[in-house]
Amino acid sequence: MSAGTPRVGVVTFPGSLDDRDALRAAALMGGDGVPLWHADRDLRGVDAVILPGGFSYGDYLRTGALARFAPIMDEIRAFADRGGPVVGICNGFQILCEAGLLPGALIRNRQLRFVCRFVDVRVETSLSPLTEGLVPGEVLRIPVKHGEGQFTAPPHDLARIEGEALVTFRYCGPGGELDDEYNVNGSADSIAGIRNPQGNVTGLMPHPEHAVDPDVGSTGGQPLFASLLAYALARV
Amino acid sequence: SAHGSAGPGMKYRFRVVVSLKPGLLDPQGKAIEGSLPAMGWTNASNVRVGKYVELVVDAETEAAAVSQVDEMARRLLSNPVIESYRIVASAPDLRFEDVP
Amino acid sequence: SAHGSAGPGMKYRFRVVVSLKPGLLDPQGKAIEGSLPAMGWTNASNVRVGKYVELVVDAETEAAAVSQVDEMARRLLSNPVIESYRIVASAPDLRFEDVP
Amino acid sequence: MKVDQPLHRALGLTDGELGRIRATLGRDPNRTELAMFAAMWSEHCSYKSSKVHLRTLPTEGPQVLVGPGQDAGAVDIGESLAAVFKMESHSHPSAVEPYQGAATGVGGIVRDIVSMGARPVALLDALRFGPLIEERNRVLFTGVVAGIGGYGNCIGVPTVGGEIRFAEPHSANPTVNVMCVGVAPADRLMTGNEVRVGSMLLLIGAATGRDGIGGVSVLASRTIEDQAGDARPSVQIGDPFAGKLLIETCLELVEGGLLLGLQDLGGAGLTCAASETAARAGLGVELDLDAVPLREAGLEPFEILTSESQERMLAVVDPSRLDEAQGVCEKWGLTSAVVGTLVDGGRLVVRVGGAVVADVPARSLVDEGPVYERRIERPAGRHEILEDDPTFAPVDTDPRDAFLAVLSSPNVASKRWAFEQYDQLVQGSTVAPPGIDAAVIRIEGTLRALALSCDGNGRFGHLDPYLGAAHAVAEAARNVAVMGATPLAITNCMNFGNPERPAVMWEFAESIRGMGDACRRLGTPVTGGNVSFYNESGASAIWPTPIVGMLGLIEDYRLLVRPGFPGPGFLVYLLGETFPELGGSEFAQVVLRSVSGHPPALDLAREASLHQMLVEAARGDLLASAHDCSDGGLAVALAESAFAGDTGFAVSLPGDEPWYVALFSESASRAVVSVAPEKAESVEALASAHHVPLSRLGETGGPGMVFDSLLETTVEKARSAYEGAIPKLLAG
Ligand SMILES: Nc1ncnc2c1ncn2[C@@H]1O[C@H](COP(=O)(O)OP(=O)(O)O)[C@@H](O)[C@H]1O
Ligand SMILES: [Mg+2]
Repeated sequence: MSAGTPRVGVVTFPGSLDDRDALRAAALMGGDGVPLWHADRDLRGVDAVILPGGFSYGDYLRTGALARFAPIMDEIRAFADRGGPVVGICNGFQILCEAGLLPGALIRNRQLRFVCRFVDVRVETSLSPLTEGLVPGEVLRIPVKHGEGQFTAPPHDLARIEGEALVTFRYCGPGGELDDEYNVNGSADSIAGIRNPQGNVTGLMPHPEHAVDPDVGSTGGQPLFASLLAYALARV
Repeated sequence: SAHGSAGPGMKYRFRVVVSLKPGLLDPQGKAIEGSLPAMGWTNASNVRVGKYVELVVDAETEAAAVSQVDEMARRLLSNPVIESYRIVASAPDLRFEDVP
Repeated sequence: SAHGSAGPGMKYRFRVVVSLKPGLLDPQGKAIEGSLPAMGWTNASNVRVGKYVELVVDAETEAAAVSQVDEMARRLLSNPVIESYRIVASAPDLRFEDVP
Repeated sequence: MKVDQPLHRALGLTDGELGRIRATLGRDPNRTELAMFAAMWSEHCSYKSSKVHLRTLPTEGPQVLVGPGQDAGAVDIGESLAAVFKMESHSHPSAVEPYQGAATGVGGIVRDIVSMGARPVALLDALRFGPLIEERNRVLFTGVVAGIGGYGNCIGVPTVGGEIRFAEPHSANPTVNVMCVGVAPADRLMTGNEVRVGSMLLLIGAATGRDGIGGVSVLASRTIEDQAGDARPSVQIGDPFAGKLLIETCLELVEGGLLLGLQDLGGAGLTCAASETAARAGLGVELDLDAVPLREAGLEPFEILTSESQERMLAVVDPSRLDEAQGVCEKWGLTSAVVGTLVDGGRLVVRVGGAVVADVPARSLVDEGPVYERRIERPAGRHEILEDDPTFAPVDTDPRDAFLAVLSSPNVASKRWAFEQYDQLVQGSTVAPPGIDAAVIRIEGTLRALALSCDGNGRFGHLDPYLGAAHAVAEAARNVAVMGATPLAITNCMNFGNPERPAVMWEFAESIRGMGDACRRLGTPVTGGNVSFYNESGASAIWPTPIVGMLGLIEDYRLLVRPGFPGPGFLVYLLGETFPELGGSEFAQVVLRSVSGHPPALDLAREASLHQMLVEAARGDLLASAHDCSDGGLAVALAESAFAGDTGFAVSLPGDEPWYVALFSESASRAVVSVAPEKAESVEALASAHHVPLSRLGETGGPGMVFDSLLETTVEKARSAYEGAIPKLLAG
C-alpha cells in the first residue's frame, strides 16, 4: 500500500449486495478497497468505511434493524467517534439510521414499489466526506434502486436536520430545481442523503458506486468517491 | 355502494391481525430468531411476524361494521391462500389504549 | 448471557404490536385507504398499518419474561425514532386464540 | 382431489404406471415408495409427454459445453469461460399466489445455475397475462412483477430483460417464465462426474417443512381449478435472504474445490436430487432421514422425501473435505447435515431409525419413467381462421390514430412500469439495461459481453404453432444480432395446455418442429429448457406459448450498437423487405380487432444473412443505431429508435404497398438502422454482399416524427402514448 493510497473498508453483512461494486469503485477511483466482515471486530486499519447497499438480513423486520447489532458495528461507532469518515449507501444508510449514527429513518417508498432509475441529486453542503470538494448546488446523475428509501423523521427532528444543515443531497430536476415530480420515493423535503453534525458520517440512498464507470451508466458518483478519498487521505 | 350509503351512523374502531398460516415458513420470524442469540437472548423462540391493521368504520350497527371489516380483511388485507386474519373489534369510540 | 442462563423455567408467550407514531406518514395505510372506495367501501378511515410479532420466552418468572420482551421490543422490534410498541403478555401456555 | 380413489391415482399415477412400478420392484410399492415414484414420474419431472418431441431438437455445436439433461446448459464464450443458462416456468404457483409464486420461481432457476458451479449474473422474465382491464389480471400482473423483484433484488442478481404480453387466453392461466444466466470457468463446471462410492451427501440450507408436498404432482400435473383451494397446501413462501446466503456458500464451496457434485432441490425435492446424483454416477445411495433438519415435528418419510422446501442444495463431498465444507456453511450461517452416502449397487435405500422405509433402483426413478406418444390431432376449423386474412380487409382509420393506438397497445407499449421495479445494475456489469432489443452484460475482467433476449409471439403461435415457434427463435436471434452479438444458443420454456388432448399435443409438436428448424438454420442449438403443460382451466387453454431465451456473444462490448437515433443528420435505412403480412399483427388486433390470417412468412436463409450482416456491420463500427422490426412493424421500430435517442425523424415509406401495410406489417427479417452519411456507401455495399435488401427511408433529426405526407406527430406526444399506456391501465 503506497502512503498516498487511502484504504477504504467495505463491510459485508449477510445479505449485502453492492459490496463488490463499492470495492471496485474505490479501486477505480484510486483507493485501496479493503473487504471487512460483519462478524469481525477489526477494521484492518482502514482510513474510511463504507456500509454498502443490499438487503442485510433480507431487510426483514426493518431495513438495517438486524445489521446494526453486528460485532463490527461497535468498531465502526468507535471509528466514527474518532472522526473517521463513515459512508452508508442505501442499505448502509438505513443501517446508520437504525444504529443512531444518523437521525431520521427510511420507510417504504411513497409508491410502495421498488424503484431502479437514474435520478438527479443536488449537493446541499460540502461538510461531508462525500462532498468536501464539491460546490453546493452542483447536480449529479446517480442511480437509485430501493423499495424503502423514503426519508422521514418526527417534525422536531426534521426541523433540526434542516436547521443544522445536515441535508447533504436532495432529489432534484436536471437544473437542480426541487419539485415533487423529481422526489423519486416521497422523501421529506426531497432528502436523498444526510450527515451527522460533526460532518464525518453521511448516508445516502443513491448509489455512487454504480456511477463511476462510463461503460455501465453515468459518472455522477466520481466526484463523491474523489472527495471521500481526499477526505480520508487528509486524515491518514 | 351499500356500505357507502350507510348514513351518518356510529364510528367503530377495529384492529385486524394478519399472520402467515401455521406450517408455512416465516422468513422474517426465522431471521429474527436467528439473530437473537448474538444479541444475548438465547431463550426466545417461535418468533412469527404478522401484519397489524387499525381502521375506523362508520356504520349503523356494530354487526354491520364487523361484517364489513371481515370482508375487507378477507378480500383486501390478507391473501387467504397463505394468510389468516383475526379481527379485534372494539366498542364505539373506545380508545385503542383500552384494548389489550 | 444473563438471559441464556435463566435455567429451565416457564414458557411465556407474548405478542408485541409495533405501530408508527401518530402524525407520521404511513404509506401502506394510505394506499389501503385509497383503494377502499374502488371496492365499494366509502365509510372506512384512519387506516394504519403496523407490525405484529409473536414469540415465546423461557424465563423463571413472568416479570422476568416481561422485562426481557420489553427490552427486545424497544431495542430490536421497534425503531423508537418513528415507532411505538405495545406488549400483550399472556399467562404461561395460554393459547393465543384465548387472547383477543 | 377425490378421497374414494386409490392412492396411486390420487397421487397422479395411472394404473399402467403403477403396473410399471410393480414390475420394477417385483412387489407392491409401499406408501413412501409410491410417493417417490409419483413425484419423479410426474409430467413436471419426467417429461413423459414431451420427451419424444424434445429429442428432435438440435442440441449440438462446437460452442456447446453442456447440453440438455443437466440442471442447466452451458456454452463456451471464450477466454476459457462458460455461460450457463436456463429458463423455467412457475405459472401454476403464480396463478394461486402471484407474489410468492413468482418469487420462488426466481429462487428455483437461480439455484439451477448455481448447481452448475456458476455465479448468477442476470435474470430475465417472460410473462403473459390476461388484459389489464380486468381487475384480477391487474392483481396477478402487479403481484408477479413485485415477486420477481422481491426475490431477484434481494439476492443481488440484476434482472435485465424479459417480455410481457397480454391476451385473453392467459386470464385464467398467466404464464410466468424466468431465465437465469451465470458465468463460470469452463473447466470448473459441476457436472457431477467425479462422484464416487463413499462420497457424502451434504444437505445445505433451509430446514425441511411441509412445503409443496405433492406440489409436483398436484400443482404441476393437474389443471388449476378456479378456486385456489386445491392448490393451497402447495404454495410456498420464498426466503430470498436464505437464498442469497446459499448462493455465496455454494460458490465458496465450489471455488474452494471442496465439492464433487452439486444439486439443487426443486421438484420432487430430496428424492430427485439424491436419485439423480446416484443415477448419473451409476451408483446407489443410502439416505438417512433422521439426519434431515426439519422445520416442524412429525413429518412422514414421504413428506421429507418429496418436500419442495425452498433454499436448499445437496452437495456431494469427499469425506476428507467434509469439515472444511461444513465450516464454509457455518461461516455463512447455514445449517448443513450429512444425509446420505453414495454406495455400489444402484439402489436408493431410505432409512428411518435404522429401518428401511424405501428401497428402489435409483435409475428407475430417473431414467425409467414412462414415455408417452400422445395422440396428435390437428384441430378442426383452422382453415377458416387462416383464410380470414386481415391483410385485405378495408381500413378507414386515420393513420395517425392507428399509429398512436398501436404505440399504446399494452403489448407494444413500454414495460418500464415493470422493469423499474427490478434492480438492473447490481454487480456493475449491465452495459445495456432493459428497454431495448437485448440486455447486454459484460464479463468481468474481459471486453466480452453477453446479449440476452426473451421472445415469443402468442398470436403467431395461435394461428400457426410451427411458424410461431420459428418466429420466436428468429426474433430472439435478431434482437441480439442488431446489437452486434452473434447468436450462440437458446434455452426455452414450452407453455401449453393439457397434453392428453390431441389438439394441444398437435400445437406442441408443431412448435417443437418450428423451433428445431429455426435453431438448426440459425446455428443456435437448444442447451436446455422446461415444459409446462396443463395451462388451462375448463375448456380454455392458453395459446401455444413457446418462449425462447437467446444468448448472444459480443467480443468487444465497446462496439455494441444501440437502438437509439444518436442525433440529427443520420441516414435511416430499412434492412429487409416489407410484405403484405398483417395476419396476427398488433395492428390487426388493435385497429381491425382481428386475430386471424396467416402469420408472416419466415425465410430462415434471409434471416441468417441479416444477422451476419448486422454483426459484421457492428464489428466494422458502421452503424449509428440498429433496432429490430417486430411487434407493431416499421412504425413502432422507428418510434422506439426515436424515443431511445430522443431524436425525431423524417421518412418516406418504401414500396407501393398501402400505408397500413408499410407501417404495420410484421414481416420478418427486418431491422431499422441509422448511418453516418460518410459510412452510407460501406453499409450499402455490406448489405448487397449479404444479399440483404436495403431501402433508404430518410433522415434523423428534429422533434417530429414525420412519415412524409401521411402522418406527423412529435416524439414527445408519441412517447407519452408509449410510456403512459400501462400505468394508465393499472390506475384502473
Ligand atoms: N418482464 C420484463 N422484465 C424486464 N424487462 C422487460 C420485461 N418486459 C419487457 N422488458 C424489456 O422491454 C424491452 C422491450 O421488450 P419487447 O417489446 O419484448 O422487445 P422486443 O420487441 O425488442 O423483443 C426489452 O428491452 C425488454 O427486455
Ligand atoms: Mg420481444
